[in-house]
Formats: sequence, structure tokens, C-alpha cells
Amino acid sequence: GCGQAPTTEKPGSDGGDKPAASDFQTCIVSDMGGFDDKSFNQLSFEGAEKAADEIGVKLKDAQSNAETEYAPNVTNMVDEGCNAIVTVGFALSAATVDAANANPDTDFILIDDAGGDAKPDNLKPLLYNTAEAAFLAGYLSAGYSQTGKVGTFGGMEFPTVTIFMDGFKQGVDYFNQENGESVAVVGWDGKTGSFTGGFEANQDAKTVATNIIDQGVDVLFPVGGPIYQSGLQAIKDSGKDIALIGADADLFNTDPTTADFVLTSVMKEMDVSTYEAVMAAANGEFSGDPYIGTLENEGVGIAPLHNFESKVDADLMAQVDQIKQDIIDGKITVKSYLD
Amino acid sequence: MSVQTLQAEPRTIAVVSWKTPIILGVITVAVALLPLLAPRVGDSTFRFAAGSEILAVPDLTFPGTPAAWIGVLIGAAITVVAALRIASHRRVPLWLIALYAVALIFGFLSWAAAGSTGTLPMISLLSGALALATPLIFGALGGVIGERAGVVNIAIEAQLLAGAFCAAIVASITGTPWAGLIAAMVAGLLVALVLGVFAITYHVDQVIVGVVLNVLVIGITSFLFRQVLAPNQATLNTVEPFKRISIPVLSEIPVLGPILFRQTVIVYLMYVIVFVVWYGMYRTRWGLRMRAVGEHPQAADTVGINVLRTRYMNVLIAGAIAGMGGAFYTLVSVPRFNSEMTAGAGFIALAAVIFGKWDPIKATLAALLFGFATNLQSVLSVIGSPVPSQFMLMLPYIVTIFAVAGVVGRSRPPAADGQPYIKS
Amino acid sequence: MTAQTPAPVTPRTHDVPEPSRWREAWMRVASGNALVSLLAVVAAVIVGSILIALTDRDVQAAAGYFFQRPGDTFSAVGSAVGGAYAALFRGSIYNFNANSFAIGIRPLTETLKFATPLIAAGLGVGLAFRAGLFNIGGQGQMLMAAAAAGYVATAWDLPFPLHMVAALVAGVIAGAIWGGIAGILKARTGAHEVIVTIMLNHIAFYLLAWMLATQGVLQAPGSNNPKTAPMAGSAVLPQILGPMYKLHLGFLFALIAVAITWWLLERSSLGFRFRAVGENPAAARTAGISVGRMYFLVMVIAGALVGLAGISQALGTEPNGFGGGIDAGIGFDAITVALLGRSRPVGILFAGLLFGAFKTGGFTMQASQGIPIEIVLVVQSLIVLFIAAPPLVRAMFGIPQPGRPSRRQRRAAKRRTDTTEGQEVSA
Amino acid sequence: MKLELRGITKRFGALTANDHIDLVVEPGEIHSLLGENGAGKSTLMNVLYGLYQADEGQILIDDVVQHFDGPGDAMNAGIGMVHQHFMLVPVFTVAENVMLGHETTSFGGRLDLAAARRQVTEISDRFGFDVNPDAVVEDLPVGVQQRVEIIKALSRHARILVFDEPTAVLTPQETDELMATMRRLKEQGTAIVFITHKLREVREVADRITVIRLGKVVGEAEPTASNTELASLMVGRAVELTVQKGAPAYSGNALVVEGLTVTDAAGAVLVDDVSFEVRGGEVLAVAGVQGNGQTELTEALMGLQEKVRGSVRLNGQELVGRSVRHILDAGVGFVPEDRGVDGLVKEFSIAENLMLDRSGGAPFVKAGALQLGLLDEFAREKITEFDIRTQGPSQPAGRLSGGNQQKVVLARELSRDLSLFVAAQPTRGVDVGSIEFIHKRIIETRDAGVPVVLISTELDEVAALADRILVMYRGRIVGIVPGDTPREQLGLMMAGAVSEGAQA
Ligand SMILES: Nc1ncnc2c1ncn2[C@@H]1O[C@H](COP(=O)(O)OP(=O)(O)OP(=O)(O)O)[C@@H](O)[C@H]1O
Ligand SMILES: Nc1ncnc2c1ncn2[C@@H]1O[C@H](COP(=O)(O)OP(=O)(O)OP(=O)(O)O)[C@@H](O)[C@H]1O
Ligand SMILES: [Mg+2]
Ligand SMILES: [Mg+2]
Repeated sequence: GCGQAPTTEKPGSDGGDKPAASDFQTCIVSDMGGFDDKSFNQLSFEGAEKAADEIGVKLKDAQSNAETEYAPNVTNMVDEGCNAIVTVGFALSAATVDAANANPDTDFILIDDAGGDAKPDNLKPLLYNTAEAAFLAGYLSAGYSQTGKVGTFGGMEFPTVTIFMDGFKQGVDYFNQENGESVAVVGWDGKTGSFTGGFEANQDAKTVATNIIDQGVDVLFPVGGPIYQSGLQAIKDSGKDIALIGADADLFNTDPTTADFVLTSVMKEMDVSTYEAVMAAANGEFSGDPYIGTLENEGVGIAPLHNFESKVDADLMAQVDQIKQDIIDGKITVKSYLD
Repeated sequence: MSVQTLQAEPRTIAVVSWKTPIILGVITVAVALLPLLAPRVGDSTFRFAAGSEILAVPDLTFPGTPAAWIGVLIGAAITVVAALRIASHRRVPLWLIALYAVALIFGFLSWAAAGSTGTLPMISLLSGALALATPLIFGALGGVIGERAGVVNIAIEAQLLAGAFCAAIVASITGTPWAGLIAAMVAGLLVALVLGVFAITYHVDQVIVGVVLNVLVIGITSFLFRQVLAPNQATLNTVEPFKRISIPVLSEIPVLGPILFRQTVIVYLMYVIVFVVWYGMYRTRWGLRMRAVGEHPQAADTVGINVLRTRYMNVLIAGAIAGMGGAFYTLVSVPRFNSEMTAGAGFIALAAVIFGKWDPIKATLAALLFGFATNLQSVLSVIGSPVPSQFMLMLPYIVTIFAVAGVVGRSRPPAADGQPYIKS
Repeated sequence: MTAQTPAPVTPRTHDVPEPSRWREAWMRVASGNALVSLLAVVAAVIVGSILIALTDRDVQAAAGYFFQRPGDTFSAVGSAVGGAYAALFRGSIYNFNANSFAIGIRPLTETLKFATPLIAAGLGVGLAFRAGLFNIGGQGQMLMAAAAAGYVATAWDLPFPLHMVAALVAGVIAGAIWGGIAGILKARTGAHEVIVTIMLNHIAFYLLAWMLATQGVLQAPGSNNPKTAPMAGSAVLPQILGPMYKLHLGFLFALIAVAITWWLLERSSLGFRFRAVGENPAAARTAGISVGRMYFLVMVIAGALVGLAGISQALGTEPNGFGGGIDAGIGFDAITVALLGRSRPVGILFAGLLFGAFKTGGFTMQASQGIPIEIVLVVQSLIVLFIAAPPLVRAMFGIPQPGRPSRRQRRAAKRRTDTTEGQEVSA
Repeated sequence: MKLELRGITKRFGALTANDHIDLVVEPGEIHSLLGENGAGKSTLMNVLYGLYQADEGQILIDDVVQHFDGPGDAMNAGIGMVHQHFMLVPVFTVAENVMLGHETTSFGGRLDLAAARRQVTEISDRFGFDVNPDAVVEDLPVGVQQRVEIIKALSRHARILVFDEPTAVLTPQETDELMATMRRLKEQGTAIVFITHKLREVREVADRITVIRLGKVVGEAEPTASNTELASLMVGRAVELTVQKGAPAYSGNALVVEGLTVTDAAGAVLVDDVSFEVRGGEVLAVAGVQGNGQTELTEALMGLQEKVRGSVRLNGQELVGRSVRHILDAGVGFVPEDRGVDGLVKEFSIAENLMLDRSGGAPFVKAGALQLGLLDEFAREKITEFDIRTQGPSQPAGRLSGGNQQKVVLARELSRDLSLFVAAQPTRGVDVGSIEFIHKRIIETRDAGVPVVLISTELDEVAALADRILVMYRGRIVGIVPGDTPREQLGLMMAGAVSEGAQA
């Protein structure tokens, strides 16, 4: 109860003499994961928020709890006078395309989907070929593994999820091929695999992780928002020395409790690309051309090893770097649904 | 007039119900179709060791498809035996059905695991089932107690969720999961109190109150999660979870030890509570009065039992127990709260209450069956199953429907379940 | 024998002191349902306000120096709460910021759009309730209906009204089948419908997930996303107020469903039997009504009604294609709607409209005020609770309880007995 | 102990159920309360037992004013009650029921069942009851259940005992035994209040009689008063206690039952190889103690039992294996034993209840739609014809008094063209005035040439209506005897005694 009252008026109430950019209202709509998913909603939010701060407006956000809420949330943002609206997730594609068609003066930034064949010009898709980055993580894991088994599992069988698992598997296979080894991937065989059936971090997800750990893996790669928490918990419970790989963000930074476990993270730099897209819009440089994050443009990548620096062979890291270059140069092709 | 009295005792005619052999037959045929239509090559390995026992049981390896056929044949043989017993007007003993279940599960697993590089970890299959079942068991016990006292508890989901929520906050603030556990009980109890006020005092339809409480608690926890918890993740929503404790000696028992006695304290508490509730319900004054007010509240009233107070007390106890189940989510499974993280478990627990015929032990078994089916699909998908993941994920729900429709059938709730007691 | 002659039958109503006319009028209003319902809404809104105020950042900031400038706190509370409910109104009824009436009224049409599936599914749940069954299976029934309608609408090629009708029929049948499974299991094996419908929800969810992930079933051709292709234009429910408003034909179907369900329950022989089974299955059976068949039929019809909700979602609200979450939790919301509407079709209509308004307004509240939409769940559920417990509401607002003597009368009565007792004891 | 009630008044809303009632019961006295349905007897006793709070008046025990907040207080004051509807938990054992509410427990709240068993055995030995403490109550015959109620009261050392209609469901033998028990209790100084509708019993056992009508004490009577005197005092008008009935005039219709056997789900035989015939124009009464298969017999006739063997032919048409609907359509009218459970949908209006068994077709359903106008008209007609005391056809049936509820069921069943009429306990709990009316209607039905099967545990009723009497014991026919067989012989037969020449 007895803090110090502010002596100045609240910022923002002093109105009209700011530069024009400050009127550029930025907004964002999440999918059902919510903005605190430690994953792509959260990253996009951070990117948009950074842009909004820089522009000098308060970011408006709406969280969707159901499929039918996407369209109203997007429409409401238009009604709230938003100039740029970021919509997160392939699920919002239809709603976003609709709204973009209906509101040609508003800029839309759609994450994780191309927006279909008849994409309007005021819609910019941001896509990420995470398979490339996951390939590196797969190679790294295979080289790191002592037991000859690495594991992965997903939330639900969505392409944005399986693209990670696919790349990961290809990376492991490439390692086997190059080094004449036979490291196995548990939880994904390229077609089917282990899924928790949802994106809740709960006992169901933890049990899946435990079952994978039980097969003797020493690297675990959970793909799908918060379910890495279940993976981490399962690792801790097993008492074994198992490394965790993060998806989307660098877990080492977003969730410090993972610091001792996270080997690396397969990053989708959504914060950066969202920020850039919004800033471009604010500066009147918006273009509807799709952005595809790759290793080359650093839209995807793997995180530094942090605490695992000492545990990973320098030689192996050198190979990973070389592979990264080979992928960029097109010497190695990584298959994904985006092809 | 000569008088003679009809002395004979009433007769009994054995009833012939072919339901059991028919269902056994149907399941046998269904499982037999798998190796028949989709034969798989390779061995299946069953692992019975957790990895750290002193006396480890060695792995067992069978050729997959033949082993599957052996399971099916044993199942078929038991089906025939069951049919013969029924034909000669004898009962099919429970152990025979249990044996049948084991044989067919063995057959199914052998088929599914054939040729896989992985092994079937029997220990983690069962201990995972136990973990999955734990919150359901707490929830189901809460349901059983409430309904035995005559108050339908649809609000199990709400109690679990509130428990998980409060456990996370309090454990984060205090830094000890024990405080979180107590907070979870209090949270469950508070939800139960609202249920009590509306259902017992104000005679509102208990189904209405339960359904609405679920919505209310989902709303409040999600609202507070986003407004309060998410911005203060580090201070309010980061839990130091309960650690696993291996009980000396007991945890070294082959197979069972690692399953039952390398668990967290909440699971041990569950063992105790299941026993206490069962014992209390049938052997103590508390249980006698609880069942009396649930079966015939007026009869209880006429012998001087305060029906309303008894119902309140039991509803509150039920809420506290269900709340404890909620704590499992945030103090054991994952060390933080996420909105709607119970994901419908309360409804599964409700199903376990009915499935278990309002009996604490049977409801526990029902929850365990559900946990087992869930983990079975998970293990199979990990070792590589030919079935699409979505169909695997359906397994526990299909198993439950079969069990309820085929084995359990009609279940009779306590006579006064759901009826408010109104005195003049 | 010391018998008296039998006394003539006399009315045994005891006399109550004649109340004043003013009092009488007040009592009539106070004992009426309308006032209590209104107050229930008010009470729920107040609780919602408290939550909003307590968690509002500006309010928290101002409360930090409450003792220096309490006015800041109050004005912050006022603007937080006022802003929230203004947005709720603006988003659900009429947008007073709009330039024209045509745009201003759009929120109301959105409300009707969101009410559509709530009404249809509410009818399905309510109908089953009337026959004594608790249909928690709305989610599964909606999903299966949406899947079937979506399949017909994407895979078939037919001209306009025919295609729409075909998709509609397919969806209704799918919903009916999914409901009917629970009904027939209940009738044949006694399996409790609560268990079966819960399990069928999950099964439907994964079944749809598989369909959406499988080319040639429901997944949009050439896509990898678990989503259908857009519905064919010839199968989409047309927008009934023109392209400006998203309100679609589904709303009319929902109104028709209300009328049909009302007729079915109140005026038809089948509905009579449903109700008889719901109130007293033993007596119904003795009177020659096949209880099992009624369970089956009512679940079929309930499933069909809930299916209508799924269809309205798939063909009307999301014609651009849908995913696995097309039910949007309406299967569960429908239970609350049915309960609030007391399982009466007209009641369900109004409850559905109210909840539709809350839902629609919630989006605006979230978008413009940053208040999580979950607050709407809180307010909605409190409304149902309070409406179900009139004595509680009366107690909260200090209104006299009907059928119970007012405090003054009670005091008078107590005085009377006290004095008689006193006399007796002294005697 | 001496009991005194002074000026007890109890109101339910606008209805005054007890109106300044005074009553004194001395120790060692059996005091009988008489009154028609709804007179307020049970209400008065519920006030005495602390279940209801009196609006006015006082309860005195040994001249000390008492305050009962609940039955617990009343029991502690030495009052015990055997309720009209037994207050036993059906799924509990006898011992559990007896101990409920005053359990002795050992360590940790563990129930001391051994002590409870001992207590049951001790009291049952003292009064010559044959009660197994471990039997589950719902499996026991009603007579035994009633003894359990008495044991319950005595185990709490009751010195004032209230019996509310204890004999409604007992055999004559059981009734005699109960009378003997009451006398023994009285000798030990217990004060007893005894409520019954059966005047004979009153005269046999009561020391004093108080008559209540419309909530007021209307008089006192000596046990020497005649039935007619007592009846008119109760009802407030002269009542014909005997039914006028001529010799049967047989018609062509006939019900032929052969080798009928009914088992329950577990295979226990409830009706054991029963064969009989009823001709049109005669009443066959099935007598027996409740629970000897009569209920199941009627349900088997109606197609309500699942496991039935044998044959039931009505005018040559086989009914076994047919649906209830089919049997109703074949012209069978049925008054179920438990009207509240099987006969009426209490939440439904009177009109709706009147069409309950014709919900599928004509005359009240046309093209799937209810014909509400027609139904309303019909209901008004029946309300007048059967003298149903109600505010109108739309009143919920559950709001009617027991006797009037029974009339609704009768009105429904007797308004179709019948080829068989099966009535189970048509007058249970119904007062003298309504009995008179119901009996008259049953005889009218018989005289119209319909075969009538009447199930009754009430020997007076059997004697009044039956042309022939079939006595059942443990699911079997003990004998079929003429309608004028003496009640002593019937009583013996109901206890399973086979007499010679029993086939009439
Ligand atoms: N709980 C109650 N609420 C309202 N009215 C009641 C209640 N209990 C009894 N009554 C009414 O009080 C009156 C007296 O009922 P009571 O049960 O005392 O009659 P009774 O003399 O025992 O009749 P019976 O011979 O049928 O047992 C009846 O008219 C009944 O309708
Ligand atoms: N809670 C109640 N509210 C209103 N009326 C009641 C209530 N309880 C009982 N009654 C009334 O009590 C009357 C029945 O009383 P009672 O139980 O004495 O009937 P009865 O003739 O003894 O019937 P039965 O023998 O079948 O019990 C009916 O008029 C019924 O409307
Ligand atoms: Mg009575
Ligand atoms: Mg009575």
C-alpha cells in the first residue's frame, strides 16, 4: 500500500505532437497455444512487442482459445484500428486471408503459412524451413550420443511439428551414412511416431518422454510448445545423463531451468523476422513477398552449446558447421513439406 | 382338516448368460485378425528390469508372430472353457478372465513389437500407467466419497485444476512442495465448499453446479494465469517438485518394486488414501454414516444423524482428496501450471467412479485400466507401431467403452445420489 | 363413546396479518423470477468487475500509492471496469463508435452468429436431459457432423441448394449416429451414457485428426496442414443479411430447430414418451413405453441437433476450411446453455443468445482492453449459479424470500409462541 | 414414561396439518390414533419425534417440557418410532441399521460390529424375533424389516414407542405377533402410540382411542365401539363397510395361466410353476404375505418380467414373450402395486398421467401429435366420474393425496375396453371412504364380464371382493379356495399350510 505516486502525467496522454510512426498501431493474434507457450506465439509476440516499443505504441494482443475465435479476433483488431496485424500459426491462415482481402489498407503478417494460392498483396507470409536447422541438430545429436539412440516426440501430428522431427531424422541418417554408424531415432521413423495428442505439458506428455528415455536414448528432442517441460521433468526423474534439445527458441535463454540439460535448440527466429516485418510496414516498406527463413538468411539455426561446450567434441562441431555451409550451398538437400 | 406346511426352500434356476464367452470370442477374433492380416517378422523383446535392481529379471525374447499366435490360441482356449462352463451352468471365475486378458495382451504386444529395434519395457509400461492413473485415482476417490454421501460430484475437473493451480503458486512462493500440497487440498476443498453451499444448502441441481463449477474454475485459473502468473513466471510459477523416493528393500522386489516403490510422495499418499477410504467407508462410523446419508438420508435423520452436516463433511473431504490429485500435475508431472492443464482428466475420473460402481477399490482399478491403456499406446508408438498415431491415441477410450458396455453393464448409484435433502 | 358430531369441512388456511398494498406489490415483484434473474446477472457482473479491477495493471499501480491519492485508484478501477463492460456491449450489441448504423449493428449479427451453434447444441443437450440422459458428448457429435458435412462439401460436386442440403443431411446423420451409439449402448447394455459420451468425444477428436491428416479424406489436396480445403461455394450456408454481415442461414435453422424441438417435446407423442421416461422410467415402462428405444431415439435426435451446431460451424462460420478444433468447446458450453435454459427450447434460445453475446463481446473486450476472454467464462458461470439459487440472490440483495414469512412476521410469530410458552410454564 | 402433547399446531404453508392437538399417553398404555388419509396423524408423530418443529404447542415427558431440535433429541428423551415407511437403509445389514446413529467404535473409529450383533441377538431373543443380524435388510421380508425397526427403537432404550401403520403390510399371523409384542412392551411399562386404518386391530389391542380429522381431535372412543361408529367418526359421514356383490355371471372371456415360472436375474425362482384360470365375470383374489411372488406374478402377466417360462393365454392369445405395449393393446388393465413408482409420473399433470399408457396412438395421438383439447376434456370427465379431489386436470399428480393418486391410476386403467383387469393392492394406504368407491368400481368391472385378478395382502378386502381365492407362498400356489373361506384358514395358508380340498 504506500508507494510513491507518479509526479508526471501518464505517458501517452499528451497526444498529437509525436512523429507519424507513433500512430502505427501494431497488433497480434495468437493461435490456441497462447502467448506464453515459450514457443512460436511467444517469440512472435516478443518480436512484435519490440517493434511496437520502438514505434512508440502499445501492442494490442488477442489470444484465441478456439478455432472459431480466429476470425473474430482478427476482425476486431481491424476494428480497433490496427495498421499491422501479426497472426501466428497456420491455423489463422484462412481468417487472415479473409481479413486481408476485406481490408486492403491494413498490413497482415502471417506466420507459418503461405496464405494459399490467391494470396492478397497486403499479406506477408513468414515461413521457416526448420528442417534445415533440425538436420544440424540431428547430426550433432547422433555424434554426441553415447548409447547410439536419440529420441524425439511431438505434440500433435502437424507439419509445423513434424518438419522438426523430419529434419532431425535426416540429420541422424546423414551422420550414419557419413560415419558408418547406426544411431537410431526413437519416436519418429519418417512417417509415424510418438505424439502426446496435445500441447499441454502434463503427465501424458511426460509419460511419452519417459517411454522414449526407457528405450535408452541419451538425447531427447520434444517438439511442440510447452511439452519440453514434460521432457525435462522425465529426464530429471530418470536420473540419467540425457541431453535435451529445444524447439523454436533457445531454451537456455527462455527457460533458465533447462540450462544444465539443453544441448542446443533448433531455433525459428520468429522474433527477428516478425520485428523486421512490422518495422518494414511501419516505415512504409511493406511487401507481400513471402519470407522463408533458412540457414542461409539465418531465419532458422541452432543455438550455441552454452553449458555443453565442453562436452561436445570440437571436431563434431566443425563437422556441423561444415554441413551448415553445405546446406546453404545446396550440396546437401534437406527435404521438408515446404519444398 | 389335516394340515401340512410347504417346507421346501425357494428354488434357484441357474441363469445362462452367454455375454462373457461371446465378448471373449469377439476380442479373440479381433486380436487374431492382426497377425493374420498383417503378419510381422522379427522378434519381440520384453524387458522386466528397471536397470538398477539387485535381482534383475532377464529380458525375454520371442519370435513375434508365433508368440502372438500362442497368445491368441490361449485366449481362444479360455473362451472355449468359458463357453463350456456356461453351458454346464457354472460361473466363469474371475481369475480365468484375468488370465485371458494377460494372454491376449501378450499376444497383441508380441505382434506389435515384432521386428522393432526397441524392447517392450514392461516396468515402465506399468509404472507409467500408475503415474497416469494417479490424478485420476485421487479424482475418482473424491467422486466416490461425494456420491456415496449423496452429492453428485461433476466438479472433479474443477477440483483437480484448482488444486494444480494453487499448488503451483504456493509451492513457488514458499519454495516447498509440501506447502503446495496443502494448498492444493485447500483449493479442492474450497471448490467443494461452493458445491456444498449450492447443492446442499440451496438445493440447486447438483449436475448444474458441477458443470458450472468446471467452467468457472477453468475461467478463473486461465484468467489469473494470464493476468498474474505468466508475467511473474519466475516467482509465482516455478516449482521445486517432489523427488522420487525409493523405499528401501521394497523397491528391490523384482518387477513390482520399481513399479510401486520408486515413486513420489504423492503416489505413496495415494496408496494410503485408497486404503483409508476403502477401510473407512466399510469399517468405520464415518463410512457407515456417509453411506447412510447417501442411500437413505431420511433414515439417517431419524436416528439423529445430521444429514446436511454429514454431507458437507464428506463433500469437503472429497474435494480435498481431489485437490491433492491436482497437486500431482504441478508438483510431480511438470513444475509449473499451464492453463487447462488437466485436459479433461476430471471427466475421465468421473467415468472411473461410475465404471468402478462407486467403490473406492474398483474405481481405482478402473483408473488404472485407463492409465494402462494410455501408456500402452504410448509405448507401442515409441517402439514403432504400424497403426497411425491418431488411432493409437484412441485406444484407451475404446478400451473403456468396451469394458463398460461388455463387462460392467448397468451400474446402480447410491439411492439418494443427486437428491437434495429437504427438511420441513 | 364420547364422540362429537362430525364437524363440517372447513378450509384450514391460517390467517396472516393483512399486508399493505405497497408491500404486496413489492412481494410479487420480489418473488418473481424476472427480478431474481436480473439480479443474478448483476451479481455475476459485479464479481467479474472485482476480478478485472484486481488484476488490472493500472489499478495495481494506482493502489500502490492508494493512501496518497485514493482517487487515482478509484478512477483506475472505474476506467478498467467501465472500459471492459463498454467494450463488451460495443462488441456484442451495437458499436457506438461506428460511422453508420449498418456498421454499428454488425456486433449484433455476430452475436446471433455465435449464438447459432450454442442454441442448436443446447437443444441437443436439453432434449437428452428431458429424457433423463446427460449428454456430455456434444464435442464428439459436433466434430463428426462437421467432418461429414465437410467431406460432402469438399469432395462432392453438386449445384447450390442441392449441395448444401446434401452436406447438411450428411452432417445431421453423422451427429445422429454418434449420439445414437451412446443411446444404443445405454439401451442394450446399460452402459452409462456419461462414460460413453465422454469417451466418444475423445474418439471423435482423434478420428477427425486422422481424417484431417489424410489425403483423400478431409485434408486439403496438396496441403500438409491438418485442415480441410475451403467448402465448395455451392455447399456454404449463405449469409442471410448480405455480404456485410457474417450471419448465415444456420441461424434460421437454429430457430427452426427451436420450434421443432418445442413441438416435439410439448406437443408430440414421442416427446411425451421422452419426458415420461425422463421423469419416471419405471412408470413409463409399466405404461408400455419402451424405455430402451426412447433412450436410443432421444440420443439420435439429440445427436442430430448437436450435429446442426457442427454443421453451422463448418458450413457457415468457417467456410474457408476447418481443423480439429471446429467444435470450439461448444459441446460443453451447450451444457451450461441447456441448464440455464432449464432444458426448455425457448429458454435455451434465450440462454444461447445471452452466451453468444458474451462470447462476441469478449473478443472486443480482449482486443481493446487487453482483458483475457476467460473473464467471460467466469461471469457466465456465475450467472448460471446465481440464477439456479434464487434464495442466495435474494439473501445477497436483502430481498424477502417468498413462501417464508418476512423478518417482521417471523419476529411477531416468535413473540406469540414465547408468550404462550411463558403462560404454559407459569401455569 | 408418560407422554403429553399440548396444543400442537403444525402448518405447511396455508395448510394446517395439526390444529391444537392435545394427547396424553400413560405408561403401560396402548393409545390408538385413528383418522382418514391426510388427517395429520403422521405429522403429529413426526413433531413428537423431532422431525418437524411444531409451530405452536409443547411436548411433555413425565410432565417436563421438552425441546426437540431433531430426532436425536427425541431418542435421547426415550422416544422410539416405527415409521409408516420403514426408515432402514436397504443395503445395510440388520446390525448396521441398528447401530446407525449410536455406533460403538473401537480404535480409530472402527465399528464394533460384534457388539451390534450381540445387541440384535439379545433383543430378538427377548421378544422371540427370529432376526439374523448379518442379513441385508433389502433381502428381508417386510415383517422382519419391521422387527428390525422395533429392535432399533429398543436398542435405544425407548420408553415411548410410536407405531405408524405397522400392520399395513403384515400377515394376520405377523399382525398377531406384533400385537403380542406390543402387549409385552406395555407390560414392561412402555407407553405406545398405535396408528392404523384397521379398526379390528384397534379394538383388539388399544386401551384408548383418539380420532383425528382434518388436523383436529374430533373425539375419543372406547375399544368397545363398533367398526361403523369408528368409521363414521373418522370420515365424518356414514360409510358402507361391505360391498354389494351378486353371484358371478360368467362371460366368454378367460385368462389361462399354465406352468408360469419367473426367475430373477440371478436365477432365484420367484414364481414357481403356477397354473390357474380366471373366467370373465369373476374376481380371483391372490392372497399372500407380501414378497411371496404375487408382485412378480402380476408383472409377468404384464410382460414386465424378463425371465418368464410357461404360458399365459388371454382369450386364446399367448402373452408370454410379448411386449408390455402389446399386452396393453390386447386389453389388459393394470394397477401396479407401487403407484408412486410404477403407476404415476408424479411431475406430470393428471391429464398426462391419464394418457400415459396410450401415448402411442389413438385417441390422444394423431399423426404423432398430442390431442391436448381432447385430453383435457377426457381428464375433466374422469375427474368428475372418479371424484378425484383436485384443482384441475393440469395439477401435477404428485400433489394429490395417496387416495386420489390411486383414483387417477384406476381412472386410466378402467377407461379402456378391457379384456382382463389386474389390480395389485388397489387400496393400500387408502382411507375408508375411498376404499368404498374403489371396491365398487372393481365389482362393476367384473360384472361387465371382465376377468379380474386382484392381488391383496388385506384379508378384509379379499373377503369383500373375491369369488375365488388363490393363496401363494414362496412363489407357489398353496391352494385355490372359495371366496367365503374363513380368514383363519386363509391366514394359515398364507403361512404355507396346505389344507385338504383346497382346489375350488
Ligand atoms: N412435508 C409436507 N409438506 C406439506 N404438506 C404436508 C407435508 N407432510 C404432510 N403434509 C400434509 O399434511 C396433511 C397431514 O398429513 P399426514 O401425513 O400427517 O396424514 P396421515 O394422517 O398420516 O395420513 P395417512 O393416513 O394417509 O398416513 C396431509 O394433508 C398432507 O398433505
Ligand atoms: N413435501 C411436500 N410438499 C407438498 N405436499 C406434500 C409433501 N409431502 C407430502 N405432501 C402431500 O402429502 C400428501 C400425502 O400424504 P401421505 O404421505 O400421508 O399420503 P398417504 O395417503 O399416506 O399416501 P401413501 O400411503 O402412499 O404414503 C399429498 O397430499 C402430498 O401432496
Ligand atoms: Mg400417515
Ligand atoms: Mg398413508
